Amino acid sequence: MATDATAGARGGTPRPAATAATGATGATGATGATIAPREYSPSEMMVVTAARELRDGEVVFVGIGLPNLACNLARATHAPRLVLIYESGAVGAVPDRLPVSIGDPSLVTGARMVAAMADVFQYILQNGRIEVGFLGAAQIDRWGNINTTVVGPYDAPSVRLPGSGGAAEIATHARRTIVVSKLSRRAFPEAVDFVTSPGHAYHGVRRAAPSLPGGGPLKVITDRGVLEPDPATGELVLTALYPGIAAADVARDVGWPLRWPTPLPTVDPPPAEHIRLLRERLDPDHLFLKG
Amino acid sequence: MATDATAGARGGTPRPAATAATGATGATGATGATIAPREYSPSEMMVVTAARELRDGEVVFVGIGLPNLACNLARATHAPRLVLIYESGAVGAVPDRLPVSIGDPSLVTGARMVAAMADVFQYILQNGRIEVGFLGAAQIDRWGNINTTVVGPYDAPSVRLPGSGGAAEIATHARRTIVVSKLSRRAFPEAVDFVTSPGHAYHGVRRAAPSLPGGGPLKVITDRGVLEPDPATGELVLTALYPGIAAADVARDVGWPLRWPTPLPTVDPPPAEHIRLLRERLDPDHLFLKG
Amino acid sequence: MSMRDAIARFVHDGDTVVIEGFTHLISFAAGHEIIRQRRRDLTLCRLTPDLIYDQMIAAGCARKLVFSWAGNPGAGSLHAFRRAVERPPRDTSARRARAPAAPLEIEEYSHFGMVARFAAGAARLPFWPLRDYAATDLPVANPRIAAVTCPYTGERLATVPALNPDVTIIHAQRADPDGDTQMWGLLGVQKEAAFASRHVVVVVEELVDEAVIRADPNRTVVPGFIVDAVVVEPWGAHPSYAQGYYDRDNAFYVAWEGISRDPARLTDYLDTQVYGVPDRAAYLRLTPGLEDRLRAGRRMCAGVNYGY
Amino acid sequence: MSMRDAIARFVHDGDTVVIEGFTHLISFAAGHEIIRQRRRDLTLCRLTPDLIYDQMIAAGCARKLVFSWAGNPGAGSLHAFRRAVERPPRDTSARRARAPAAPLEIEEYSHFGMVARFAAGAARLPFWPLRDYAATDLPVANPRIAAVTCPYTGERLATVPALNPDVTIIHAQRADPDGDTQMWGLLGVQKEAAFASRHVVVVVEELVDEAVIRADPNRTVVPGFIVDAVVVEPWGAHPSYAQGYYDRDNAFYVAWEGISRDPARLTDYLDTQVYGVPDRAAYLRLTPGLEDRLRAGRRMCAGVNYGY
Repeated sequence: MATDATAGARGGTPRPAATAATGATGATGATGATIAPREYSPSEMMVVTAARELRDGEVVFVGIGLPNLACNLARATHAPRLVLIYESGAVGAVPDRLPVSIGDPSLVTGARMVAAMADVFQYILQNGRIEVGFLGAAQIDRWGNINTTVVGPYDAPSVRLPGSGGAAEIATHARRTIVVSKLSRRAFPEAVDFVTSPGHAYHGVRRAAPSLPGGGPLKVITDRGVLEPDPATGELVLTALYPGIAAADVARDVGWPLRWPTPLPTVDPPPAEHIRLLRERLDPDHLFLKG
Repeated sequence: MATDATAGARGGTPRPAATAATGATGATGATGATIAPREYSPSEMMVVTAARELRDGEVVFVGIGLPNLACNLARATHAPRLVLIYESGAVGAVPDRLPVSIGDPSLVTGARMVAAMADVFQYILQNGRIEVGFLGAAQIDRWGNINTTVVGPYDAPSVRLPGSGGAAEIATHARRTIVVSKLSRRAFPEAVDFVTSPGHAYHGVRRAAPSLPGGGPLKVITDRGVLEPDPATGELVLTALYPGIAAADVARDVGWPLRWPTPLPTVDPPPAEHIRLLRERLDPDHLFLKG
Repeated sequence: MSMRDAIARFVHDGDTVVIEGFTHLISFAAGHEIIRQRRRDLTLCRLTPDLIYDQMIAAGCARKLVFSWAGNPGAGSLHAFRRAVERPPRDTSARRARAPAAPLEIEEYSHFGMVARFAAGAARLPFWPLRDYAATDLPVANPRIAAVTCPYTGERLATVPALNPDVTIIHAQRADPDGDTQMWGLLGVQKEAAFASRHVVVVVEELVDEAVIRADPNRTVVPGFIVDAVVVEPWGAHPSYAQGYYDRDNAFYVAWEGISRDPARLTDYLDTQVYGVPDRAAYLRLTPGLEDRLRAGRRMCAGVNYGY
Repeated sequence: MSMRDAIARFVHDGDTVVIEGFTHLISFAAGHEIIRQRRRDLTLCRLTPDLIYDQMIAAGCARKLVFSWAGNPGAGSLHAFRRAVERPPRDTSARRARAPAAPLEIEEYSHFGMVARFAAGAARLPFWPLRDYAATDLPVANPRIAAVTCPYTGERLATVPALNPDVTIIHAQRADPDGDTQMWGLLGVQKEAAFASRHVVVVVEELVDEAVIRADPNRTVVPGFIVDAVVVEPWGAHPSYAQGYYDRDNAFYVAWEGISRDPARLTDYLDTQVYGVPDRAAYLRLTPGLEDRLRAGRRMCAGVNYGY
């Protein structure tokens, strides 16, 4: 039960070392030298870290921005047979420009299939065919619940966010959901203002099939390190740091007493070749890799 | 209630003269001379009578055989803008040969649309978009219930018929269902062995929306005359005779005490031009107009 | 039928109106004409309200918005929408300044929920079941999200109610005079929205002969027998796009962030580009070079054989 | 993959097997290979059992049939099926003579019911709601037809349970090596059956380069990521047909009435045309002139522009 975990102090009772982000694909090495922190940006590190989560041949539900870049980086390196599906219905897109929306025409030209949205949500997503779903988050809380709906009360919000789109469905059905979000106290509160997409515990009750068949947000990739749910409790704990970052740098911007195992693994820095790919081929105008 | 009607004796208490078959479209006249009974077959008369039920522009769910010929005759005469839909998904077909199955490729070449069957049944038929549905019947009973499933008990039938196909849905949802069936004691029992497609009363309960939104079998076109449900009771009564036929000729082959109004209208004989169209253009090999 | 006549005839004050198209094929021409004809108290439904509903909200057409993702895809916010629903705390003067002309009621789902509402409407079922919304706050915010119990497994499944609009307006690449409509590229929920609707208006880039439709019947998405009017309006989807005809005007979507954030600029936009023109042809003339900038390149596919 | 290998790998004794295709694109090649490999105790599901399941029933492959219309379209009856289920009264000798090798269990729906079962399976829902079966005997004959109450209107609606086959086999005009499958003409319920299934085997007239598929992505009905095997088997649907490739062999459908009515002739047919040949190529060689008689004429449609 989630209540077991709330007593855990910062840095105490580390979760058993689950697969750290570095363990996923062994993306480093093959392409040679890695580079020092000052030679890549936090956004680039997020993209490289997200790309390492993808295995060749997987079916990925992807959005625009950093997740799209992560998928394209994975396709250009260790996962050439990744199948990208956009909620707009484009399957197996090979855009010849960087799409600025998930409905961009470049996602259709040369795609493998265009599925109607009724089929995307019923026959692909709800059917359990999506292995990895990417989500952004205006807020993500201690239990992995995601808010993209409102800041403040629902009926009188101080900031009205776009809402769910397909996010609730992705967090419900994808076998693994990967959240990509920069750290800040506002973005990582103890509890979100509104649960748009389900995390690992809701009002103290752990997620479970059949109503929540997917794995939920199993990785939260930030600009300083990676958070994962404690398998015992569902609480997000810090499981890996980027090079040059200390755990306290992460904990400072997280709204709950963050825990981590000792020793805490460090994510391999990006291979120089991956950074070159991102800058020269995948986002040459730095549309998404600004910070 | 249906039980009110069972007391009615043959020929007694005629139903108020609803639209007789001849009143539907005024198909005669415009094209000139009609012809004598010996110059057309019972099947031809059935086709001509069924064609008169169709109004220009209507959306018709049609099968193979006599209904298909009736639709094509209507299109060639008073209803050029009839929209034909086959349960196979072909919409607006213009076959250049007489299709022998509702899945014939000639129904696709040059059609307006091919709809997947999930769309045919959900978005077209259940949606209430079908104005007229045609059905055949191995058996049709006093209350318009149709059997195309079994002769004898369901678990040990003496004759196993094909089953519903889309018939149950047509009789449920089409605004008007037209049954085309030759008279015989076997085909017109007091009660069918199995209710495949709903009529106007089931175990004494009259059909009603929302579970049965369509009109049900509102015309039963036989080789000797036309039966229609008594609006008060749902019982099929004889409402029109073909030229040269007596009411007793119909009643003899119907398994319940058949009733009819006095005077009983006679259906106009087919215009010579319609018979010519059927024989020379619509079924030149007499594939369906044998008897 | 002209767009003016189609809107006059099929869109009335108080109606539930759907202009569908997911990023692709959004009929801005219809939205602008609705604004020009000053329709009021509309219930506007769309998965993504997009710029077109932001404009219609700003113009005072909407009483209620039914939606699942209200952003400016790839560019920012829909600020007219946000002004209509946000209530900044502790700053009553700002709150008053931000209050919309008329309050906007909202009814919110996820994309799947909206898709399912249209599917139920198209199938004339009162509800649609989906496995969704467990452990989220959406059913709290929207009590129309309910549940049924599966008669086989006992599982509780979420439901959404059918959506049956008064009118659905869709843009497509081509149709014949009978309304048989073909589209390609992203298909969104147009088919479901059209079948769910009491009336359907199709706006097309090209009116084609029936023979063009009949040559490739699998390409037909909406059959003519459910279509009430065909409006021929080339470039009628701009700044949205029509695959094979013109590209999305991403620059305008980016510019909307600044325009919609500033009520004065938004009013100026409506005055110039909507109220200030009588129709779409005049709208296009306001921006010389637009067609040349966005006209689609050529990526023809081969045909297939329908013979037997 | 060869048909032999695909059937060996994906069809096992006791499996629930679907060969779909409504009149069009029925994979007789797969059915014949299942007969040759002497699979037993299969639960065979199809809207229309058609000749192929009549043959499989006659060959003893089937334990159970799940269906909605069991006839020989346009020509008569499926007599092997009828012999397996009919019980003529008062004539026990005839009854014994007509009894099948193994008793055949049946589970019966209407077309809509079968479509809905596949749709539920494809959507991974345990049931599908439909407005059907009121005042009919079908729910009496088949207790798996149940009901739910709409949470909004209180209306009772019929339900059918999801159908999730072990394997679905579909025939299509073309696919690429990854299994992205395109078909045109009548589409039946192939998409739903494929998505509902644990395994999917696609049999095609032509294997094409990925570029052919990618040139017209709206034509793709089944994506490669749900396909387990692609079998290239030209004329694999005969005596069914493939739009644009060959016509339906109506003469054979008519002849089946006589063949299937007579158990001896049926046995002879299986011995000669199924067991007597190793594969589809050999089957075709048994009937010289078949291809010339049925090869499709040319009715090419034009392509469309996917540029932007």
